[in-house]
Amino acid sequence: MDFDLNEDQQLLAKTVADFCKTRSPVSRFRELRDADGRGWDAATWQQMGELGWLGVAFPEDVGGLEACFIEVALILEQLGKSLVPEPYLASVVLGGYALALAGDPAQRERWLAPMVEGETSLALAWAEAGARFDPTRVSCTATPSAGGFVLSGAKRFVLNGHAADQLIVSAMTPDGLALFVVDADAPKLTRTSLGLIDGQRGAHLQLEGVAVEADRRLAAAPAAEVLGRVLDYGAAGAVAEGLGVASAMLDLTTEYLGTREQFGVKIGSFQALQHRAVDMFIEVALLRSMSMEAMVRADEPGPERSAAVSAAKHQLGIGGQFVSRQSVQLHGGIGVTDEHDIGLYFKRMQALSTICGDATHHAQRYASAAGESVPISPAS
Amino acid sequence: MDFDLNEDQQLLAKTVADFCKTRSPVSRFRELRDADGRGWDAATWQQMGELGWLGVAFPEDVGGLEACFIEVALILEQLGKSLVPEPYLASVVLGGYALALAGDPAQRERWLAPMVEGETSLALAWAEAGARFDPTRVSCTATPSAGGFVLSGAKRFVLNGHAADQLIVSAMTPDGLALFVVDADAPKLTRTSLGLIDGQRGAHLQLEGVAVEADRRLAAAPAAEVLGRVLDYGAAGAVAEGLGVASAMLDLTTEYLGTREQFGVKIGSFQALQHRAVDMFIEVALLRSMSMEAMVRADEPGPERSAAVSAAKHQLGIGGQFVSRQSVQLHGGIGVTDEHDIGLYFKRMQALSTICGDATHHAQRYASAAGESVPISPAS
Amino acid sequence: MDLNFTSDEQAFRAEVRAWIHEALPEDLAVKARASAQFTHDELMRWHEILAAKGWVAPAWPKPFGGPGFSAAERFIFNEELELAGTPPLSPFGLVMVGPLIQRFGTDAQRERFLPKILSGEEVWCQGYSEPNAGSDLASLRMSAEDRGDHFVVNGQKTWTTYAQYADWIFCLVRTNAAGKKQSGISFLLIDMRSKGVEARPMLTISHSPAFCDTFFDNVEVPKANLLGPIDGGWTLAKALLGHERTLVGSPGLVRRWLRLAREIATAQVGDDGRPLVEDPHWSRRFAELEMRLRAHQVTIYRALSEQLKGRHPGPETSILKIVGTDLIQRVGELCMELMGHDALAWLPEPGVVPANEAWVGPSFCYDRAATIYAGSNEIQRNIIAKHILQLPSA
Amino acid sequence: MDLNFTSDEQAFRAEVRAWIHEALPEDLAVKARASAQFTHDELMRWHEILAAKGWVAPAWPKPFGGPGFSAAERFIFNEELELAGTPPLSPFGLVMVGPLIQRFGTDAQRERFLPKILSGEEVWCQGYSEPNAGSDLASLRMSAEDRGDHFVVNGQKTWTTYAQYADWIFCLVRTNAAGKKQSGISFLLIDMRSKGVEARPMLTISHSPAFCDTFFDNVEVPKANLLGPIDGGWTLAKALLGHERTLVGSPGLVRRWLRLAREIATAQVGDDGRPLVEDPHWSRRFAELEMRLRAHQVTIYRALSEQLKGRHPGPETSILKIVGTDLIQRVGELCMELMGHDALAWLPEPGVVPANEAWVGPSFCYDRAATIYAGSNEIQRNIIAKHILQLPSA
Repeated sequence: MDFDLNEDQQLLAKTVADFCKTRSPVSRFRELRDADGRGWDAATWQQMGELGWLGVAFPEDVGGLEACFIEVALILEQLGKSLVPEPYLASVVLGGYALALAGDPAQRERWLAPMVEGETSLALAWAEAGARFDPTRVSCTATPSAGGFVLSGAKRFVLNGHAADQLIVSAMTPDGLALFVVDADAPKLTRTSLGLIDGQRGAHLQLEGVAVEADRRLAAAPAAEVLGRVLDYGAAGAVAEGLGVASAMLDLTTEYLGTREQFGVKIGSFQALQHRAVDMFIEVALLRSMSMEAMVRADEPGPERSAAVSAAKHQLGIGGQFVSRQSVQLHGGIGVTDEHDIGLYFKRMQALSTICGDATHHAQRYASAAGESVPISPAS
Repeated sequence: MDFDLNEDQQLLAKTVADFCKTRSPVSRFRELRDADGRGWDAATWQQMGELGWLGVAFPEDVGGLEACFIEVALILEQLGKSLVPEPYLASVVLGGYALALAGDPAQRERWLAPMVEGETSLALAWAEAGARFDPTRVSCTATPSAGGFVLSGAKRFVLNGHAADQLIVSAMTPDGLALFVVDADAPKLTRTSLGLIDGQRGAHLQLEGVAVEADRRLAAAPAAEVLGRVLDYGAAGAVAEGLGVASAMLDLTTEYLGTREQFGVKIGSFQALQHRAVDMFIEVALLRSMSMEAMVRADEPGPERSAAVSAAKHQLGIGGQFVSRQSVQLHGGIGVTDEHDIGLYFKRMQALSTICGDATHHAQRYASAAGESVPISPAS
Repeated sequence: MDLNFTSDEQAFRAEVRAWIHEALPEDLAVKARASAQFTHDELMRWHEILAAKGWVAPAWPKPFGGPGFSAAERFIFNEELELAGTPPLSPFGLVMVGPLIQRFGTDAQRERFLPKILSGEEVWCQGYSEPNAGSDLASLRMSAEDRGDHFVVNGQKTWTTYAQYADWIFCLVRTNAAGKKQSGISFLLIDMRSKGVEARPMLTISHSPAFCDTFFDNVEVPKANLLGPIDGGWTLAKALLGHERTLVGSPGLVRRWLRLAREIATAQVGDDGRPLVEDPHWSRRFAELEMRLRAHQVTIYRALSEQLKGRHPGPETSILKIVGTDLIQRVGELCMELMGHDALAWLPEPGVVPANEAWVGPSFCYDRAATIYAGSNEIQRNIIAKHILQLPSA
Repeated sequence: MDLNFTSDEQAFRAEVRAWIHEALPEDLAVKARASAQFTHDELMRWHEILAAKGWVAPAWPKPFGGPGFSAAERFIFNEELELAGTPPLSPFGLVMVGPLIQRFGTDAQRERFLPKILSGEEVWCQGYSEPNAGSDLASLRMSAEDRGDHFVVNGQKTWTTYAQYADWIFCLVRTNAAGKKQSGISFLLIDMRSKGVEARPMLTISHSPAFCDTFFDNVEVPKANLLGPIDGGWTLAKALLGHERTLVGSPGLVRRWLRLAREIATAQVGDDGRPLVEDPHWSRRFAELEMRLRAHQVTIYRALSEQLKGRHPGPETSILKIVGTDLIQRVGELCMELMGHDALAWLPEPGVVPANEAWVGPSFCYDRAATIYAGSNEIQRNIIAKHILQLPSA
């Protein structure tokens, strides 16, 4: 029973925190959001690659550091604290793990290695209309053709889909679900860039007979299983980033309570607001516990993983949202302006609680797994 | 749109309130509870009969005053305020309405009239094991025999079942559900007297071939429909009594907050406790609104009635329970002793929120009626 | 007791509903169905239509140009507007300063200001809060110095909603720094085109330019623009605050949002492929909100019943702002949840999400303000604790 | 990071579990399965069994008679007891005053008191709260007057849990009325059989005689019974309060109640005739509570991990009392709801309701105290606001 990070992990967390503080405060996100470009910065992305962050959990043969998901989560927590806009969750966690788990060595070399270096970015196109959060209800089709497949259908809300160099697309083949790597500039692929609620961007995809070669099918492991694992990584990643968001909001709020005056006194001296702040503190503490369990269990193969991830994502959707909404409330009028950062965090929290399944989805998953679920204590 | 009581109703409410204050404060309930008898007092019951309260909504031919359910609810609210132990809800609302709705003139004359006078008391035996809150899932059987029926089966948690002179029992005949009037001392009927959570009493019934004459079957209206209406009266009655309980708890609590000192000041000056008290005040106000709607709609035949009653009973189970639990909490240590009255109210609230269907039952009923439900405004 | 409207009142409701259906231009009706946010121009178009019908100021007495509605009719009229989702008219002239001018103004002020409020020719905004006087309104600092026939005004107002579109602003200003802080406040009417007035729009969390910071730099205001007595503005302010509070408890908005939520739940399918509306979890969620709304609505009808008898609504109506704004937020949260991935969209192009979902995100964000403005719900609880529950002061 | 216990620790858990299964007398095991309330005699029977095994004081150092468990083993041991539902031993000697005597007592005090706490020969109770010193403990008034070789004690203690069964009581008393109210308090050990001591039992809301009011009328207490320095009792009190707080956050109890809730939900059928446990509404309710419990449990493991490294648990562990007691109440409420009509029963005769439901009502009532005792959850929030969030004082 040891919750301590090892020294390398502590150093990593500190390095990322310092980077975010000096190189990517919230103001940078705000500027990029308002600049009407793609919303993030290629040079910063490359720097992240040079620092080893984009491949921290991937094998050496693609330039990775062979650490585990814990390191990924530690990075995401720090990125969440200052709303760093680069597509770490979309490209490293969703796109990257899909390639790492389902790609053969040549495929990983071809598409994962450049992303790890920060040369390219990835996206995972799994969500479809009418499929809610189930990645196996796929209407996109992949019809075998000479030398490959032809993909047809639509994908929605592809995070970083507007900017990614490669899109990993799920589609139904005659022999079941499969994953394909599609270049962003592939003919007959239409990307509609979307503004998202959190000020980041994504895309809807329309595939109208996109031809892909056979070697673009990722088949080193069954696609449905890979998607299940990748979406659990995504959910655990969203929790880690959301933990950063929630703890930043708690800090901003307690600071505000300690400085803002009304009726001649600091508003943080009002007991009702104090107790609200304590309730926020409680939810952040429980979110941290759940995030820690999820980041450790994320690499496990079985039901221990999905139970821990669902419990964590549920706590993000309930506890994290409570923190977020109360933060805005306790900021009063300034909290509902665009110019105060608290609203930016509020919106990121809203997005993160949807990404890879909301609280209702994960509560239902947890409920239907009851009995299988193995809590952390063997004493269940 | 007029929520005012008429003058007679105002006078009635005041009369009952005065009676409770002077003749039946909470201490009387406590004495009767601890006396190990049947828990209520025949002389007081008779007095209620003389005052006209037991027949307030029943026709003149049984000695009633021909008012409506509003008057019944007004009486119950006051009885709830000082935990009057006489079985008004059990005998007048459940037993009395069953007879009034399903009995022919002779049957009402025989069994309802004496109750209206306060000579006897009634009980409704509808609940069975394995039937939750559905009065139509009945395992008790009524087998036709020479001159009548033979009843077999078991009934549970019959309110006032330990003391009633007549029990109105639901049972399944070859031609469907029916109601029978069974004397308390009928052969082959076993009554097991039960202590209930609120310090009142009830009974389980065991019917092992109880013979009843044909004229003990109540058949002036279909039994299932009558039971549906009677349980709605019961639910609306529980809400009215629960409103009395909740408002008494709110009063006790604000009084306590205004007198109890800790840390050198009145604890009611602590803002967190003030806001809690306001939240209690809100729930009581909404409960009052719902109780008013339910008491007006209770006499209506259609879905307007059941929607209003379910919404009210749900508010009792959620809002009323919130008030009850927070009252105990705000009383601190003294709140969890038997010697303080707040705990007696707490337990009555717990019982009332179960009687005639709990919050979950009524939420499901409301949900399944959605679309049919006609809110008070025609603007839905 | 009678919980129904009279048949006359029901006929009036039918008339209003039919008229709105007729009179609301099709492009605005489309936006209304999607609960979209309207532009200032759209509001003013609807203002003119209502004004032409004589219904733009339902609460004004007939002599001032009101339609002569009874209290019940006013209530029904407003409820129908909310249910139809018509553009919400700017309340600052029609609902706030107009009635104050009627009550506290001179004849000259009435003649000068009221007709142009009715016609929409002059749009008003409100200058109350200051950067350090929000919940604690009475500690405001914007000053009006007496210079004989005029005041010279200096200071800053914040949260001046839609000041960028306003012709006039009514302000609480400090005319006397001595004594209790409430007692040196006056109520001034200021022409937004006066020299030295600047309104700087500020984006809200929903990206609409609803608020301004409004600056006053040596602005000259004629004494004729003082409403009510000098140093007596707090009385006017209190009259307004009470009014604002009953406004926000109105359930028509919640009911309309719930209707939208049901539409969304019918179109969205769950993980099991069935429409969400058929899932017991969601139908239970709907039932809970609908029952809460029902309790809120009956409480409002209780207040209305008091009003119809010419009595002051009882203390329980003080809860309406808290309950109503809580409901607005809960139904917005429900819509966001129901939308699944679609909740990620922000001001999407047509076709990205179903049309009725397009405005949910911004409204959800904007409605965080509901529990903050017009006296935050924390302030409301303070007031109830003190004045109704009479709990001891700290 | 490693979220698992070592294989040695897991072996220890298995050993403890097997031993409990073996050692708990059958009549107590029956009550444990029904989460029944145990009598004092039953507690003492279990005390003796544990004492004979050498496991009655898991946290005591070996020299004082403890079993020499590691911190992890202590944790596992307590968790297993909670999960098995064994009679909860009186904590006042074993957990509270025992360790204080070890830390602050003289050798004579240690020899006099510790062995009899271990053996169960002397039962203790706690005299802290007074009628006007509950949450505000330091304002206590019970006085101990110095008479040379002894004190004369006068006053009243309240909430003296199970004082009617106790041989000894430890009390906070005022020995000095001057100065700060915390600084004149001493910690006295008083023989309950002393002349002038009277414990009057008081029924709880669950009808168990758990509390007493305990009166002291010119009680003579030898100076040898002063624990720690004169006027220095507040330090001892604070040491205890911190301890009490971690006690109540323990999740084994919640887990056992949730297990009971599942049993009830399997036996009870819904309006549709199916077992409640198959109804999505209830399985969702279970999932929500189980996930909350999981978050609570992991937070406790985080505190344990700190402890295992010899560090003080971080500030976040201050939330455990709030979260744990909230969970206890929520799972009790769930059980009551699941029981339907059976929730109306109170201390029923056998057969009236299923055996595993018989004790739910009284426990549900009794557990209302969980958020009140040991520093109410409101006081806990005050402490966190001040000491951890460092919010300004009023």
